[in-house]
Amino acid sequence: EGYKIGISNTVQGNGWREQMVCAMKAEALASGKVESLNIAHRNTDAAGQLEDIRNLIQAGVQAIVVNPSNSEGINSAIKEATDAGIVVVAVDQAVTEPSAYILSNNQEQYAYLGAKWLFETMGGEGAVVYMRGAAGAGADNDRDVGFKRAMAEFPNITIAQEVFTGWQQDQGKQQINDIIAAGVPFQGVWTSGIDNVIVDAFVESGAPLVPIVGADNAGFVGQLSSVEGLQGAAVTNPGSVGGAGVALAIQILDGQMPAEKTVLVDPALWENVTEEGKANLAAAANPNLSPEWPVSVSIDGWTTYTMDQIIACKGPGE
Amino acid sequence: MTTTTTNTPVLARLGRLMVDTPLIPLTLILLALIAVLAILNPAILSMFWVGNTLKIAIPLAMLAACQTLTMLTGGIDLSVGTAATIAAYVTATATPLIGAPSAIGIAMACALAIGVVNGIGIAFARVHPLIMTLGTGLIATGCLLVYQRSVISTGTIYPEVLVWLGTGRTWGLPNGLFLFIPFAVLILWVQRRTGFGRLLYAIGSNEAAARLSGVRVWQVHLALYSLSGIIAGLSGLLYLGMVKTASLSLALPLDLPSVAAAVIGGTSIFGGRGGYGGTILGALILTVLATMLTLLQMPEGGRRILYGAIILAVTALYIRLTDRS
Amino acid sequence: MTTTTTNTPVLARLGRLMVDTPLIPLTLILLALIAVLAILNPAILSMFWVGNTLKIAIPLAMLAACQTLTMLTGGIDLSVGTAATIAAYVTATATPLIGAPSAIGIAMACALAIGVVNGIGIAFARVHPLIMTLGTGLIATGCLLVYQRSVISTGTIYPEVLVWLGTGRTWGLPNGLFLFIPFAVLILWVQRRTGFGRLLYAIGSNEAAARLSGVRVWQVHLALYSLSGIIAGLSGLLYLGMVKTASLSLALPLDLPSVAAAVIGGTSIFGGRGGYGGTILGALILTVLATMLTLLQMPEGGRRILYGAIILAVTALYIRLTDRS
Amino acid sequence: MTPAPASPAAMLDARGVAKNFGAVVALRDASLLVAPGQIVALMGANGAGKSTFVKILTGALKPDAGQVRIRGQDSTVASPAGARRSGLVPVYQEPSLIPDLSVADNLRLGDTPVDRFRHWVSELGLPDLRQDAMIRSLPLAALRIVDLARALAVEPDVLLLDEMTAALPTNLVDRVLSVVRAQANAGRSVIYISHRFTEIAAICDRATVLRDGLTVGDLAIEPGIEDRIVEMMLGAGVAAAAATRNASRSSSQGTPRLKVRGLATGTRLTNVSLDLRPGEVLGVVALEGQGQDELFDVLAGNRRATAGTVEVDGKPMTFAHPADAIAAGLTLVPGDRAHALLMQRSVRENIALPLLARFANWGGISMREEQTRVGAAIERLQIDTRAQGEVRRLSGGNQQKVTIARWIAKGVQTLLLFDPTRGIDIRTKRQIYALVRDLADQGAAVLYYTSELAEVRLACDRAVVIFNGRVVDVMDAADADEPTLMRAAYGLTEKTPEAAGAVA
Ligand SMILES: Nc1ncnc2c1ncn2[C@@H]1O[C@H](COP(=O)(O)OP(=O)(O)OP(=O)(O)O)[C@@H](O)[C@H]1O
Ligand SMILES: Nc1ncnc2c1ncn2[C@@H]1O[C@H](COP(=O)(O)OP(=O)(O)OP(=O)(O)O)[C@@H](O)[C@H]1O
Ligand SMILES: [Mg+2]
Ligand SMILES: [Mg+2]
Repeated sequence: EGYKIGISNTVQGNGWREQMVCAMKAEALASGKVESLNIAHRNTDAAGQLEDIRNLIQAGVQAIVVNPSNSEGINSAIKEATDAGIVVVAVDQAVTEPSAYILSNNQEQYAYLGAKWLFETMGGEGAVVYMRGAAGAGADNDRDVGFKRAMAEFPNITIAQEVFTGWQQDQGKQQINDIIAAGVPFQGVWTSGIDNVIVDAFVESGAPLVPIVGADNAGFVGQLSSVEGLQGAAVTNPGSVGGAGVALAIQILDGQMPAEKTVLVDPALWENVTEEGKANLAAAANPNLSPEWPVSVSIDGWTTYTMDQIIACKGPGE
Repeated sequence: MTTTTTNTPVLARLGRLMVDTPLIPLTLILLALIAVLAILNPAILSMFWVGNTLKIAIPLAMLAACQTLTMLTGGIDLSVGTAATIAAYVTATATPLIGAPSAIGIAMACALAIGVVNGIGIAFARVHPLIMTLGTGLIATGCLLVYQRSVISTGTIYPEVLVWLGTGRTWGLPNGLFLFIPFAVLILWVQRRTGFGRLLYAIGSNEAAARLSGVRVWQVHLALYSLSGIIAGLSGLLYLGMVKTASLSLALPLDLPSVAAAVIGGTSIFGGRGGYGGTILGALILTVLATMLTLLQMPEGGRRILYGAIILAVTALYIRLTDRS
Repeated sequence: MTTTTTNTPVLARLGRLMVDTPLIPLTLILLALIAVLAILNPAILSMFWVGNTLKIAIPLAMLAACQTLTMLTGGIDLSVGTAATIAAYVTATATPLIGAPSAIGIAMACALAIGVVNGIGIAFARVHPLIMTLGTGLIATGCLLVYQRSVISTGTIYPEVLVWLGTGRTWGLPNGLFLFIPFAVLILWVQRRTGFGRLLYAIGSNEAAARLSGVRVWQVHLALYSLSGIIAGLSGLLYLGMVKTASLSLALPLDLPSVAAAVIGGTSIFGGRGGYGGTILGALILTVLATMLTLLQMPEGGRRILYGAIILAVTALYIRLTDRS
Repeated sequence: MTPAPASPAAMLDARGVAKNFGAVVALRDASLLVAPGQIVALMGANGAGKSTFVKILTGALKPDAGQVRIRGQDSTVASPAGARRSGLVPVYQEPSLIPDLSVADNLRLGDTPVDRFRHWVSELGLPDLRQDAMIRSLPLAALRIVDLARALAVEPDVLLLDEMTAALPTNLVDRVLSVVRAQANAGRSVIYISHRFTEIAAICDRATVLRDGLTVGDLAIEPGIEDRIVEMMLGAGVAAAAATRNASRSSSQGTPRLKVRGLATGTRLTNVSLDLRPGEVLGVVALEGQGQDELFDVLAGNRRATAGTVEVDGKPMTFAHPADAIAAGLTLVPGDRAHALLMQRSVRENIALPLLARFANWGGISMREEQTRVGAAIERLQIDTRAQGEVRRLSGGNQQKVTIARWIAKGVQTLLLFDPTRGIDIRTKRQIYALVRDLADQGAAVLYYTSELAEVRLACDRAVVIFNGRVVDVMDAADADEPTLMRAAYGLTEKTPEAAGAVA
């Protein structure tokens, strides 16, 4: 007789989110304490997520792990759930409803860490191409705060070009191609996770490589060790926070309350300049993963599943 | 007897020129945009930039061929983005399992299947193309999601020929032209010099009249939407080689621009008028426009405003110049 | 002399019935869906469920009114989702600064402005409504992004009256009906019993003839798209009260379903035929369908496949039954 | 030309009106003078500019030059609504009713007084027209009557009728003529356009003749004036080419090309039998709505028969699609050319359309061969190709010729002509009679429905008369004078079905 846990996610068909869901399933399976997962996994907005959460409440789950589409939009449903005694854990992004637990990647730190490394590698001066995510998205706003904090520490760094990739690979590639073709001078590129296509664009166009900071997506991590002359760094943004969220929910159901309602997972940075960084990269690289999956498939201290379990992407009873 | 003054206003004369040779004003618009670009950043006009622009415009121009052909009959095909995405995704994920040739074969079969279903719904069930293609697009996306769950861990490989076509260059120009130039010549020939092409115009201008002349309209619809599916699949393969990412939404963002390219190129959404020559120019205009907005350092909001405004302005100008009287 | 056999096939007779009273078959389809639901889960048919379904269907039905009215003239309005989103976003973010009444006023003015721009482009520049409304939608989204950057820190408040309308219940039924019932009556009256309504049919059915009868088509287009903007704004406010979230993409996912609701309800995308009664049923059918797919615990892929397939099947069935003259 | 004398009594006085459509000069210098109580015929060959003139007078088109005075006042009529306020009400050549609205809603749209409309509709011969009937369900003739009644109900000072009668059967034409005459007698003015001299002679007071956009004459209607008008319309020399009556030589032996027995469909066509032989032109005469539309539709594969048989060259056939009929050699020129033409495509594409219809012909087109064939057809029908880029820019008569030319280019075996001279000027009519005769001489068979009874003797060998969905009489063209045809068309001389069926 295990727990019955509900999952709600509102973006589908994106490697990062797929990994998140697989991590949730794998963690539920690996913990051995979960009887069934009830997964609402579709492309929708706050309104649809409200409906999904209410359906989960009706289905009688004991905990809900949710990647909120929006920081306020689903508060009413979360309140209904916690009022009914259900444990709610928001992963990846925060919600403002105080009764929910939050376990998320520290997006501000993510941007700060990468930008700082980039600016240092550039020698503290020069122009940088700043390739953001989707305009208006919460994570993008948080990352912008971190990026600007790093900028403030390096007064001689300027922004050569600021663009929104919309987290779309093709759009990002077209933009960097335009920038290269236009002859805008720049000495570094910071991208919000659209990374391997950027490296591709440099290689294909024959333009001289500059330092590039991206996320720990499998494709980019591979490039960091294989592309000749590329200096770069991958900042971890594990989709496996989903697994951590499930682990947190199980802990709470087991009666172990965390000290804080909000737990931030801090990112790590793996660069390919120092030996230590190279070793980190080599350890993380995994040719079995889809290039869009983050390679950091687990989070120390939280997740307990094996690599094979997350790749298999099977939950309890599947 | 009064003499009619024969000095017609300049605008009207320009209009007549455009009706006769619609490619001229489009070329002028394109050159004007390039001139603006050159003023903004004189360094830009390099061979590299030209090749790059062509490369980006090719998949768009190919998808816009689907819109041009279907719009000639008064239809539209909003499932092309999905068909292209499916072809790309299936190729990338099936290649590790069964090798590139078979994977490409299966991918093209999927794209064709979408076209055939569209054709059947439009030809026999007489569902409006807008609804039909949106519906099959939805269904096909669903199938892709189901498929994706089953291949999640197989990894992806991009067949070399596609990568060569998508990213390689020869004498500074993208290899994609080796696919696109024969393709464009073929489409132009089909549209202007074949019975099938004529029938597209005929159905778009008066379906009842075409029927009375002995045209079996369903045959044309079935062939047309199947062709559209094949073209979309092909564009998807090329796009895969270009972007080297198998995402579930790869070519979806091209759906609306492909319609816009055809409309800007002078093809009427009501059917019966237009052609692929204009569409190619339309695709180039949109691509150059996107570059320009990137270079202008616009924030995202301003970009969208300008992009929308320029598309509307070009369309309105074109209508104004060609449609008076 | 042979006697013509008068026993027409059942399907044809049913067809004639449907042409005369198109609401009957739609009601039957709706009841059939509810019956399927009841079989899947007998517990579901509660007053609560009815109220909930109505509540979800209302914003969709309101946006579908925009599609119905514009489709009667052979047009379409794909900017309604954007207009609704902007109205909602502006209301939520401006209320803390200037109070609810002024905020709502400004929000409705924005929605109206989108409609007026659509109207001008369609009436004077003669841009096709599909292109025009997509274009203004893009521009308006851009403006919203610019606006969002400037109000980022003021926080959001949802005016109480909207929350009451959006989430409250009276005798088990959603308060939204207090807005929707007068609205629906008004639209039905406009469409059937006013000169303006008749002009919509006239323009959709034969614009040239309408012009020759002295109708100033531009006036109708201008009024129509402005009205459509206002309705969209109103739906956005209601939706805001329902969802209590000011997101930048709040009502965008309703764009295509609103078209689907009108089409399923029997309004022709070619203009001249249909009406709002059918659209309301179409919106209910779509809502019940969505509930059903959720209850079935379908994975997302399966959901989309079923959703698309059912919409196409209903449309094709309806065409088959009504169009065989 | 001599300017018309300025007359203070003139109701309408238009001078020096000019209009260009791009390179096409529709009107060069057109003038027209109408006094109160007068009916003025506006005459001219196809493409002379009559319709354009009417559209300018009623504000549907803007002239490039010219001056229009109404009741002696300078006036600029800017829109159809403005024209109506000035008392000018047109009935355009294309029905201007909204197909998806009922009759009553169409009336409301134009603020037409309903009572007077009802009065006029029954006066014009359609007393049982339902106000809630959808326009799209009404036949073309009824639409013309509704159009006219709508105009009359406004009680206009000047009524402009552009080929109002071209699609009407004879009985309705008579009603229209007497109503129009009565209007003039009540002091109103009428501008009347028609290609039929009998109508002009019956009711008009004067005729203004247009040639190539130029007013070339203004004369009083009197007996014997016809030849002068024709000469003015066409230019000297052409008028002399009178129609040559063909010798009737229908052969009754051999297999008929087309053998129809007991054909029925819908409610109108109940039982038609007829034989059509190679080399024969068989006229079909019927009042409005007697089943002739359905007969032609069934034979062209555009509609299915519910009873009866069709044999082509002795082989029984059923047609599920027009393509089947065309494959069997049956080709239709429909009554409504809007159903036949690709209005926004070129003359060439319109004529070549049937050549490309079959799947086997979807491949490359041999442009040279197409040009030869199309050119020959254009030549044969003398189509005015000044505006050939888009068929919609041709005058009505020239559009009609395109619908026939298409089948000439394809080659005909059996031609189904439904009122092919609708709206065609006198010269072209004669050309078409000659053409039909030529085709028959070369072995084609022609079924020729006409709403203009006089045509039977000019174009046909035999005629069948249809009434109430069945053949009620068959006669030799030589015997088919108008009174005889009229009586038969009303069913007054009905032979027993067997007798009629057997001889047909
Ligand atoms: N919209 C247009 N664009 C171009 N040319 C036109 C247009 N309308 C009419 N024309 C041309 O103007 C000339 C006169 O046309 P109009 O219809 O007035 O002739 P008409 O005397 O009424 O002829 P018909 O008896 O055949 O109807 C024709 O040559 C026609 O091709
Ligand atoms: N689409 C149509 N198909 C068949 N008949 C039509 C059609 N439209 C109008 N008619 C009828 O044919 C007549 C002739 O129309 P047309 O356009 O030829 O007029 P016109 O231009 O004044 O004359 P003409 O063609 O002799 O120059 C009109 O009076 C009308 O009743
Ligand atoms: Mg005319
Ligand atoms: Mg004419």
